[in-house]
Amino acid sequence: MIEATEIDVSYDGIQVIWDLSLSVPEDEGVIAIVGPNGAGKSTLLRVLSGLHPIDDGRVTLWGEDASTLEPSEIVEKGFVHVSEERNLFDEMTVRENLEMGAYTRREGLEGNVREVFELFPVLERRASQRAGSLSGGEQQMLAIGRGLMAEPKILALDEPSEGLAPQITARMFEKIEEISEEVTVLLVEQHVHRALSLAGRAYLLENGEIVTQDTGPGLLESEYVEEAYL
Amino acid sequence: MIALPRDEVRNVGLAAVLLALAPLPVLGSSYYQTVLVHLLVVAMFAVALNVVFGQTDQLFLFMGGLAGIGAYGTALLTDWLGITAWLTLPIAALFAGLVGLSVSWIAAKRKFTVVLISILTLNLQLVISEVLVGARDVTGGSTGFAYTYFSMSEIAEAVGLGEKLVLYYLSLLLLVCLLLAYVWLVHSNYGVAFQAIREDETAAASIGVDVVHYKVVAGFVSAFVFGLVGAFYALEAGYILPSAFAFQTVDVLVLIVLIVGGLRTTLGPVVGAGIVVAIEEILGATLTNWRTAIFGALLVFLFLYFRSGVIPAVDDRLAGIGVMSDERDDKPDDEPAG
Amino acid sequence: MLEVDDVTKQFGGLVAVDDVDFEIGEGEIVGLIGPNGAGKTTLFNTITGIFDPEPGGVVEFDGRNLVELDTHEIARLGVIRTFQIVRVFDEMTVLENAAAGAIFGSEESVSRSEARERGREVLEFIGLADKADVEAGALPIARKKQLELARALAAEPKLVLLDEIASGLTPGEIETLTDTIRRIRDERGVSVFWIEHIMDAIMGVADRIIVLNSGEKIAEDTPAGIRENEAVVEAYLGEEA
Amino acid sequence: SEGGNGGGNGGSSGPITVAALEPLSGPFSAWAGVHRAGLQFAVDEVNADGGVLDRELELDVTDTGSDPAEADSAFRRSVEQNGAIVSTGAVSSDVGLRVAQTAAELEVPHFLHMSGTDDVITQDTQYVFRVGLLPASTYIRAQATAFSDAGYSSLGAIVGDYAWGRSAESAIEEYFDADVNVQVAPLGADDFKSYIRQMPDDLEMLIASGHPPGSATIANQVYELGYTPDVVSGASTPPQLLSGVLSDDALEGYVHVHQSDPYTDQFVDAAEGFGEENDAQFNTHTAYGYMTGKMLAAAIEEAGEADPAALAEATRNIQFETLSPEPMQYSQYGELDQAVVTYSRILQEAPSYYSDGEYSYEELFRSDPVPAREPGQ
Amino acid sequence: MVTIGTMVAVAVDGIAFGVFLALLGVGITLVFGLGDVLNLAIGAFSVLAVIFATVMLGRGQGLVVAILVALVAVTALGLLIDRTLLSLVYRSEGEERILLGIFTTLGLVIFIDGAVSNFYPARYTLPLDVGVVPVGGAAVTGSSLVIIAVGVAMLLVLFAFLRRTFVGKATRTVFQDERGAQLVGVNPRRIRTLIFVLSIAVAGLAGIVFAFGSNVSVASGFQFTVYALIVSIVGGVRSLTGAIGAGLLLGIVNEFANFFVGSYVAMIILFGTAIVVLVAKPEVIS
Ligand SMILES: Nc1ncnc2c1ncn2[C@@H]1O[C@H](COP(=O)(O)OP(=O)(O)OP(=O)(O)O)[C@@H](O)[C@H]1O
Ligand SMILES: Nc1ncnc2c1ncn2[C@@H]1O[C@H](COP(=O)(O)OP(=O)(O)OP(=O)(O)O)[C@@H](O)[C@H]1O
Ligand SMILES: [Mg+2]
Ligand SMILES: [Mg+2]
Repeated sequence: MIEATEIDVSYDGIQVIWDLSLSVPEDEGVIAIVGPNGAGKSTLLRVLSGLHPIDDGRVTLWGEDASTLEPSEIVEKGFVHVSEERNLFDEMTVRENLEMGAYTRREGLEGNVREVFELFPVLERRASQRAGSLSGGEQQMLAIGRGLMAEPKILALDEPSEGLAPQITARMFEKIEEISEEVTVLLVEQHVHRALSLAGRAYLLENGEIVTQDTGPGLLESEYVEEAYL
Repeated sequence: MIALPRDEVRNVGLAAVLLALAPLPVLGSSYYQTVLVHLLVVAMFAVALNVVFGQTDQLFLFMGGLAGIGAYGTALLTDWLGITAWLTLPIAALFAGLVGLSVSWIAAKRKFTVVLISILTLNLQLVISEVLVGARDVTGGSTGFAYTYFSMSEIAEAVGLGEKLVLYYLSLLLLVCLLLAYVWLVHSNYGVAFQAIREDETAAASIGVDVVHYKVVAGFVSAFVFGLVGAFYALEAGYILPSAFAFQTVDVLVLIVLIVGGLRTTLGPVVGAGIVVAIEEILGATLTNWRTAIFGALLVFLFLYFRSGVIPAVDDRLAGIGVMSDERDDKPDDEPAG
Repeated sequence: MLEVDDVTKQFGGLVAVDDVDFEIGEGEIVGLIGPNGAGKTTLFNTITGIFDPEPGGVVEFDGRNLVELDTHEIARLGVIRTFQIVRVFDEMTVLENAAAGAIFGSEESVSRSEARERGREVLEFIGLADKADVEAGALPIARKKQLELARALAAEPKLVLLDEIASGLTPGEIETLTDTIRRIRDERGVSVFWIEHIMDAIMGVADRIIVLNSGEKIAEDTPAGIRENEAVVEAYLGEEA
Repeated sequence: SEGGNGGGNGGSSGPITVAALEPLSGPFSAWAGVHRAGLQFAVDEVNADGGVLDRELELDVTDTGSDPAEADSAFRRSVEQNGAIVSTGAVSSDVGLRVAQTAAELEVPHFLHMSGTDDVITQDTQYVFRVGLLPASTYIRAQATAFSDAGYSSLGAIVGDYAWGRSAESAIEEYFDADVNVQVAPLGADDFKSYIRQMPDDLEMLIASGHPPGSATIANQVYELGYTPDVVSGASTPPQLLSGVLSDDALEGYVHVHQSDPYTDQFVDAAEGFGEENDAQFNTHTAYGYMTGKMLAAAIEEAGEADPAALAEATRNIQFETLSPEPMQYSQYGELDQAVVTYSRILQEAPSYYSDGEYSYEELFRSDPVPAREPGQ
Repeated sequence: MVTIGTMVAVAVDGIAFGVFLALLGVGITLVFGLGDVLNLAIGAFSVLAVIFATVMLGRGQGLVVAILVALVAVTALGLLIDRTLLSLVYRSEGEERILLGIFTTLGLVIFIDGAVSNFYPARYTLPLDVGVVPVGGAAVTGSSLVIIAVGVAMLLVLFAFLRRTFVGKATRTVFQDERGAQLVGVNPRRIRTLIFVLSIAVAGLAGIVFAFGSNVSVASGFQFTVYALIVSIVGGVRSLTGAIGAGLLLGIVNEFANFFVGSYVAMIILFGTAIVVLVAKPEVIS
């Protein structure tokens, strides 16, 4: 359970998130966050995973104050963030990247690697290639795969479809739906239609503020979203 | 051609006037004159480093070696050719420049990182040092020889100043030229190219920046200046020794001066030289045994807390109270005035 | 104007681009699609001199052989690209980024103030003018991609190569972008060669689309033709298209 | 004259200042520490005896870091700002050479602590005087005598590839009758095994004094490699450094060379006083500082005025009884004349004059008084 | 007089010197190749270890105890530096951190040299007094054999740690993408500390084995750092096995060059090799 309460966030003194509250319980399926460019979606995920500090408000993870936690401890607790920059280990092979994804859960490693390979077969073919030399889409798959390796309780995906071919995108959304039965997926997506149709709960973020909140399909139907995005 | 930005030129002018006046209160003292000449020489080295390292991230750690090529080259050419050192100096400096050019060329072609180029040049430095010591028949080995190639005495007599003072004003003239050349360089399109290269070489190349060319130019110009100033450095000492051109003697000092003063600031080299030379002199006279230790501790402190250098730090303070000062020039000016 | 013949690029045993031929003419917008890892970015890299094609491959632009030229020389001939993983000059302002494109992008010498003029003009054109004085590093990724496009245009190219410039945009934003790309061609006479996975974006604008799969060109046709091409549907589009 | 520059005349009242340009940091800090202490002790003694010309002597100590440029500027500062009329302290050759120039320019004498390179003194030199170290050739000459006296026949030498080592090398050719296996090692070498392995198996004496920085390592390694020379001649290293760095075998054969004479009563007196005062052992190198202090006081007294040029002149004419075997005296160029070179083993026991001491000396041989070297151009 | 026996003896000395170089190279490579800080103070830590051991010997401790205590002491000092100075360095990122690392360790080494030479101005050695060991007709230096044994043991332990343990493997992640490491649950700060402290221990041991056969003064520190840099370059900066191979190669080359040509040539060969390697194949290195 992650909870952000009335948080303010800024970069170098320029505020980008205003008074935002959000809670992400376990077993919630998919929670989607949509919004235009620069709305602060990625920033919000960075805050939740401990990569960026808040100026005001409070973030708790499973009851514990996030400001006392290292990002690595947050991962240990079960919140895993697949960032939009991907942050792969360029000089390590695809397989090594996946193994490191399991840094906090060291058993069952082989089986999990298999699962990732099933989801993204191309990765298996590239298993011993340097991650840095993968194509853009392959890197994206690896980033998602690495996130899955940690067996998170809550998985935050930041624009996972970015750079993926249409077929793969479709497959990935299927996988998201599948894992959301066990894991809460906090999904930031520009494939608004796809994302919202999966989401039990969805937020529209604009200029650092939550403008609307509804069920995914509900939001999809709202005039507001229709006008702005579809 | 572009016009130089007025405030930069004004700052250089101001520094020049201050430095020109500096020897006057201490006219009789060869000590102060020696220290002042030393300061100028170090500042000139730092200007050169500011181009190659500051502007293009090529950390040359064979500054001592390049200076040595200039100084020894001038002396040896003068002996061999029997012509005046004023003619052999540019030849030797050119040679140093070509060495710098080759290093930059290889490094740029092979896409060396800053650390690789620093280690490459450090190794070259050690080779040059070994050669200066080992080739005793030519260089006089570790005990060197008296460096009396530029006789200042005629000029000194002509203008009625002491030889040291003549050397001082000559060095000052050269320093001012170098500073103005630096200002011109960073405010020309070279400056933009340098910044683009520093930030992302691939992106720079993709919009038409010839990365190798710009790095090589920076390497050549800096190495040339090191060679040129190297002769002044030897002249100031009056005696030439391999140890004077060693890594620990030149490179460490110049690097410290530039960082303390402020990388990529026009006057950083001068201010840094002033601070570091002053610290050295004061510590040497007062703290004796603990001089080196305290110098080291001070450096760590300066590096960590004034990591962008004194000039930018002071600048920020001054900006706070509305006083203009040397502008950090990695931001190209909008409209160059004047 | 751009002619690519028999171009192959291998990495060790992997053939990333496999014997590809095509042409791009004046004032054309050509799309390049294909599965992840098909070799699209590699093809861009080969055209722009980051990689050399295997011997025998020909890349010609306005009659000049690009294979022997360095990246910056190719850029100066008027072929400028953007990057899939953005590369803007983070510590320069948005305007300075654009101006840098103007300074180095052509053989003529451009003064700093002239370059800024042009920079402002392209920012206006792209719709980034309001961010002119922001440090580029602070832009969100999608905006950085736009900035890359502006920087490329400031160099007054004849051909721009765009690598997934629409990814990460909302549908509304994509619309604006496709519009911009059309204007690049119509108002500035620049040809466009465009990699994209977002079919809504590319299908509407491209005159012609080239499809790569495992390095090989498997189709080249109008957007409508491509949608119906079975091989493409099978390899790439899936039932989504 | 220009060179005096108004400084350096010491005024006519107040203390007389002596510039101590000591390499307190850097590779020669151990030399500087003891030299400075000896110098200070001498100055205190002189002042306790009523000073010089009824004025106190005062030290102006600077750390040169063994850097010639630092030494030069410190020298000038001391003379011009603080009115020093004389200086001392150079250890490394670089510093000696630079300081010699400054001395000539300022016309203020410098008493070298070490810096034994030939080139420090030329035929033009008027302001530089050796104290603790003679030119390399002088030592080799003394060793040649000892070698033939002992009737050895198998000899090796390792010299450093720099001025000092090379002049030792040519002196070896000049003064030794026997065939000497000479190896040239770089100055910075710290492993000499491959040079030693080229030595004859029956090595009786090994000259390591041609490679001062390496001499202790050479001694250690020659015994480690199973050689058993009777004597390994070392450089003029302060003895407090030797007892720690020599292995037990090497201590047996290693000989320490010195100009001061620790076997005289005068030395013992000074050492006792020093020990009480400083709670430290007075050694052959402390003695150089002490001798310098006493000698320059005498020379100033002799000159009758606190003037650098007069002091230099007086020094050239001095015959000064001090802790050296023969009185200190100089050639017109400042070379030590009639100096006696003594070679001693280091024993790991306290000397009579300092019960907390860690080492004492055992004389092995000493040379006849050696005439001053005739400087080159 | 060049017999096979002598050649063998020279070769063993060369390997011993090579092991010393390999340790230094590994010390640099650990922190730089896997990380961002080019530790210019590394040689100073080698020297400090020797001084600590000498002090312990002076207190009447046995050699082995003295060495262990020295290694613990120097490692503790490394930890202190890591928690203080390097913490400040790690506040910045990317290129700036690399440079700050270089400058801070440069200042640090000046400080250490200046401070330590006040108390320990001499040269120090830790003689083993093992003499020579006859090995099939060759008079092999005993200290060289000990150096080889001790050094190899240390390297084996290190490798086992880095290759066999998850934590060891995770060290690489931090240096490739710090944020990525955080995202998979690695605490970069802790890994950095671990690696730095390890590198200091290795460098300390390098100093100590060097002092078995030779002697060390504060001024040797710089020389050691240069050796370390050269070895790590020739070996390929990021590769530990490379550093070890390069160390051994250079050690042997150096010893034979010393024996046959002597003088500066050996040094120039050493630096020359580094330059050639740098110019010829930097892609291996960067
Ligand atoms: N490192 C940074 N430094 C300064 N400002 C930043 C930084 N990262 C983001 N910002 C600013 O913060 C705001 C929110 O950015 P964020 O990346 O969170 O948006 P987003 O909603 O994820 O957008 P996108 O859809 O483009 O990914 C933007 O205005 C952006 O310019
Ligand atoms: N430097 C390299 N070394 C080895 N393999 C490489 C290198 N660069 C690319 N590849 C491989 O070549 C193939 C083509 O890559 P490329 O980046 O061109 O794909 P792409 O079509 O752009 O894919 P995407 O849509 O995912 O960006 C990929 O399988 C990639 O892993
Ligand atoms: Mg985002
Ligand atoms: Mg791609």
